Amino acid sequence: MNPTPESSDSVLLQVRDLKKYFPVRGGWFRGVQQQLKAVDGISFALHSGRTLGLVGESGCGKSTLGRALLNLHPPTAGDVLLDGLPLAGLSRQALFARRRDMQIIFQDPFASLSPRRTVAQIVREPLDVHRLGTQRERRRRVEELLGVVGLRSNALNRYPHEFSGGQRQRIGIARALALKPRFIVADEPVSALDVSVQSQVLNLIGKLQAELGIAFLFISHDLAVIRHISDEVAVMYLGKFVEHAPAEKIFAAPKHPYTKALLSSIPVPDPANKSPRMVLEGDVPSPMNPPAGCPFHPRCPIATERCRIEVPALRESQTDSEHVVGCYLAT
Amino acid sequence: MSARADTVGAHGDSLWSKAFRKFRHDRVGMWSLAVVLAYAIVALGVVLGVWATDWAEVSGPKWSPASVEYWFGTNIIGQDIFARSLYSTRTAFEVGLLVALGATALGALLGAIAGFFSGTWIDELIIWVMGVLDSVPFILLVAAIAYTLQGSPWAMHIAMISTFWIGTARLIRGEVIKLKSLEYVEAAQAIGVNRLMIIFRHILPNTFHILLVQATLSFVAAIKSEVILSFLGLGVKDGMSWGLMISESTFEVLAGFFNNFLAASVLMFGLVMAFNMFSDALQDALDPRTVK
Amino acid sequence: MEVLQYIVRKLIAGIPLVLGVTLISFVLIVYFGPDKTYELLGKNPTAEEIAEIRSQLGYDQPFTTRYLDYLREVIRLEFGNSESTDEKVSSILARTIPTSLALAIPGFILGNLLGVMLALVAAYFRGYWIDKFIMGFAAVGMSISFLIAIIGFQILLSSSDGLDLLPVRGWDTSTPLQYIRYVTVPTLATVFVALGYNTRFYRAVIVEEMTRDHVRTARAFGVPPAQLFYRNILKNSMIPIVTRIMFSIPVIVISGSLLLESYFGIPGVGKVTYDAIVTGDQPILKAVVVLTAVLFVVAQLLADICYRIVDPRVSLK
Amino acid sequence: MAAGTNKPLLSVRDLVVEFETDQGVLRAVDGVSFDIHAGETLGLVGESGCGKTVTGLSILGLVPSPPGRIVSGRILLEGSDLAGMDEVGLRKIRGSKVSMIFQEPMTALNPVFRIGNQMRDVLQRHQGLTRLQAHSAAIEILAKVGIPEPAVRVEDYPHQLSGGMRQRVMIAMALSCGPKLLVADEPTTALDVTTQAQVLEQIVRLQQEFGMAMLLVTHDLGVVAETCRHAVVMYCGRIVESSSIDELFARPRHPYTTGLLASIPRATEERGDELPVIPGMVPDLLHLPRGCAFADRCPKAHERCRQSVPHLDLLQSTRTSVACYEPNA
Repeated sequence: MNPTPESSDSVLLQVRDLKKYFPVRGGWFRGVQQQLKAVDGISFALHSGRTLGLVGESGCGKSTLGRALLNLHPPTAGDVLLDGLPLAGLSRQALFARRRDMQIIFQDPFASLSPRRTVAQIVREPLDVHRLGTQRERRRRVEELLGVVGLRSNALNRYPHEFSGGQRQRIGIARALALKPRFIVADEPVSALDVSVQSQVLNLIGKLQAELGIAFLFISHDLAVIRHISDEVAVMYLGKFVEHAPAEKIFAAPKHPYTKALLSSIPVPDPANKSPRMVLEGDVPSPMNPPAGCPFHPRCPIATERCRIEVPALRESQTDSEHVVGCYLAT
Repeated sequence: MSARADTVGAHGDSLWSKAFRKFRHDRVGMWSLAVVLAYAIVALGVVLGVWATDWAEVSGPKWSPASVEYWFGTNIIGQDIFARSLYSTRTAFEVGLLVALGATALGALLGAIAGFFSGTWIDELIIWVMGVLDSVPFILLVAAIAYTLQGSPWAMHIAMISTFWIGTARLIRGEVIKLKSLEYVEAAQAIGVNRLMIIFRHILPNTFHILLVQATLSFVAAIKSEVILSFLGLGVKDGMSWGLMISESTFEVLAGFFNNFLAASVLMFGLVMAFNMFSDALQDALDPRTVK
Repeated sequence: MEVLQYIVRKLIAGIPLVLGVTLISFVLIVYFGPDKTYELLGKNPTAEEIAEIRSQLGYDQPFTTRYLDYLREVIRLEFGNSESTDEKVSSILARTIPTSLALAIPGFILGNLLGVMLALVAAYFRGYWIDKFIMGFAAVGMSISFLIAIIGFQILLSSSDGLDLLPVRGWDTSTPLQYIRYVTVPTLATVFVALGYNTRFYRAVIVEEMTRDHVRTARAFGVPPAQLFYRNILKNSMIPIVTRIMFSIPVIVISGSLLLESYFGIPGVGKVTYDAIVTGDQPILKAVVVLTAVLFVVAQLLADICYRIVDPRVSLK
Repeated sequence: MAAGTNKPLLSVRDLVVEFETDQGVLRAVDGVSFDIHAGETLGLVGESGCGKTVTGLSILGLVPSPPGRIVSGRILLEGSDLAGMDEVGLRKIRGSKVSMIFQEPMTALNPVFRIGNQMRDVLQRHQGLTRLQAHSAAIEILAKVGIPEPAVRVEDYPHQLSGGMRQRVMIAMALSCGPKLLVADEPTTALDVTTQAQVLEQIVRLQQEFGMAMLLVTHDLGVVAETCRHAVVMYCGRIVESSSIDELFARPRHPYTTGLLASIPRATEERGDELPVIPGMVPDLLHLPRGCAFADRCPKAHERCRQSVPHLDLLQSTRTSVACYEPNA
């Protein structure tokens, strides 16, 4: 059921049937509430030091999933186990201690750093909050961290607005690394950056993973970026995984029709490439009001009667046990 | 942005110092600040007893015109209008500062709490209190508080604070709701910073620019309200104020004596106008959209 | 039908507000308010007489009982008679509200209309001298106290030191001409002061709207300036404008007129309220406070309905 | 530039656009020149802040002013200079001869009017149609851009449509008066991948059907590769390279273009270890270096590059122009 070949003892993060619903209130004095099912029953396991690339279009719930894993949005149901220990039901202190193991990097390099604090204060804060080391050790650690992410130490007493987007992203990464986490959620960390800067930050993340053995959940809407950075890839549509497989397999032989469409939709920076394109009809339905049956069926070119009624469960592909797909018609 | 970080010195350029530099280049802002400071010195002199100590003495003839001895003339019972104007400056600063500080502090606190707990009963409660206080006519509230405090001279201040905080609280509430969904607050949560620290270290400091401007606006509003309340007999109880001078003058102007009216209204206009312009310049200098 | 349902729901939602206002007014005006015992007693009352009067007035009851009694009166709209004139409070209000409206409406309309117009001009020429001139004028208006404006216009138009054209004080609506003679000075003072704040507010709203993407789109399709201002800018700034106008209604009916009416001796609600404050006339104060709260709820309702009219994105749900 | 001896439809010459800022005058576009022939698509590529959007806005006189203004240069549309034209003249051209579509479909339409109303307005103004004629013309063009049930949708307000649908409405509006040139500023950047594919395909199809020219402003080299025949690369307000698409991707001549192409991760490639990068970052437009703006990041830069700005010259025996003293072979 899991697309990773290693034995299960190196499993760092185990997610079981995770759900995150947001109540949508009608207004004052109106008890009738609708549920927005942002994350609707997701299971996977992530091994130490590996990167799971998570792709999907806007509103598919990929950012919510990342935040639910870290308990920033407490999950509605399901389990998240870190080292086999569940995060749900932990006391405040216990959860606080577990935060050292898991951190997050954000998309917006402008919103992710407090504008009135210096770089040193920002990067130091995790050390201060968790009371790690003496004052001197903390200061040394901050300098070391800036070096790791490729910033000069004269950045210490500067403010975020004095840096470019790419540099700010590095500061955010340094803050996430301060506690030596073993798992990092990277939520679209390069989407707001220009192409030439994007590659610098991608290389930095790749380097950190190789050298520090951190496991990543790398969220992006950009398939090319995902392919570059990921060991395995999960495709999300309306709160559910529709396909999950090792990266090379999903790119070489996608099985779900949505993955196929997604892959063929990317504009390729190569004028010689004239492969035919599979263009989907219509738009992603609103997660407030998802279609019955397979969530993808209204846009699916091969949907059958059964797809309109039943929700397909994720299952191993007939040809490959590492390749999981949620479609009746996939082989 | 961009390469600038490599060209400046080792010490960073905070948003405050940027705003300060920008303000210094604002001519109108600097002039209005100078005027406000001049008024403040006058007020301080009164407090320290340097001048206007004889504001209550009956020393001259009735309605004497401006002269070397009585710069602004005298009032109906022969008191020196100039001394009374100076003394009123002190009253204006006392009312303005107290109300501005009280209303801004209360507005910041309740606004931040409401915003941080938006969507919960705490927020609903604070919104309800704001709505209720907004719906009670201001002058009635002053009168009612005056009754309740049995004619205390602070009734006016308390009444002003208890209504002026609402505007600030609404603004801060909105700003906090915006800020708390920003990623740097989520980053603090991910680190494990507790809620109180998040409010006071990460959210409130980023609303200071709003609070500063709101404080100047409350100051002006307090001075202007004092005039009307004093005229209606609900304001300054003992001492002297521009409002009391103007209400004294309402009979005089119909008799053709304008000294009291002109002295109080021109002095008050000068301070309020300078403060309004100072407030504008401050807002420009602190605007996060222009300070990048 | 949907609209009706909406109105009912909104009015129900306004109940907590009215309750809160009654609570505050009860606490401040009645519970901690002036003690009427000795006014009603002769000289040298005995302890029994005092106790009897106090129990007649309900002063010996616990807080909640007294508040609930107060609330019952409010719900039944039984405000009783004025303590100073013994006239029924409802008939006092019925007599004085039209006067207050006649006094306030011209200034209210002119202040907002001129405010929007000046703001449009200033926003269109933003950065040029005409903008600076208008905004300078607004800053002056904002810096002058209402009372000073009133006295200033009175000196200018009504005194022998000025033009001496209009009556000094008082009120007469027997003929349109008389009405205009009496309403002019208060209106000028109101407009002068309100214009400062209104122009600034409306200009900020309009400038904000001018920077929106859809304005650029309209320009990219050759929309001429007049149409751009009407269709893209004014129509889209209606929500803040409507909010400001609607929520100033309760204020101008009661508080705004208080100073004008007591200064000029105009027999409106403001004057009645002021006299009630001075004499501690509780039935009138009670009625005025509740009336204002109800007006706020109604203003909120009207504003919401207006939002629906000016902006299709707002739904009445 | 392009084949044929006929005169270009649009010819931009030495365009300079400046913005007044608190810290001084910022030159956003510095001496940009290019031609577009009838029916041709030109890609204008570059990273944020390179001046590509400002160039696009200049064509229709839409540079926000103040603080911006066109300092010099000519924008010749069929011989008449748009840069020197007054508002009244420009208004006749906007939306009729030249149309523009923008990046943000969510905010680009007026939220308080029905889309039919907004489309009719354009048709009535430029084509002199009656209300009724304009209404049916609007429905017709909505059908053409692939909006299902156009007769129903025409009565919708913008907020009732999805992002992709709104962008189609924008395209429909832009095409409604049969423009000769469409300026498309990042038309698909704000859309999801699958929607982007739909809209892009639609634009290309309609462009051929209407026979109009297009200036496609984008940061996405993939989009350029799939839609344009010719592209211009901008860096810090200047054009650094102008070339046919095939040439540009096969043999980029400017070191910046080379670096840019190398640094894009590609979905068609295996998982790579390190992407080639362009070191450093884009310089501040307020403090540009004296010579070539790219010199500090360029592996081939030498003294001359830091002293003077290289001109955009046509390379011998090619149709590629490049602004570099050391172009790649």
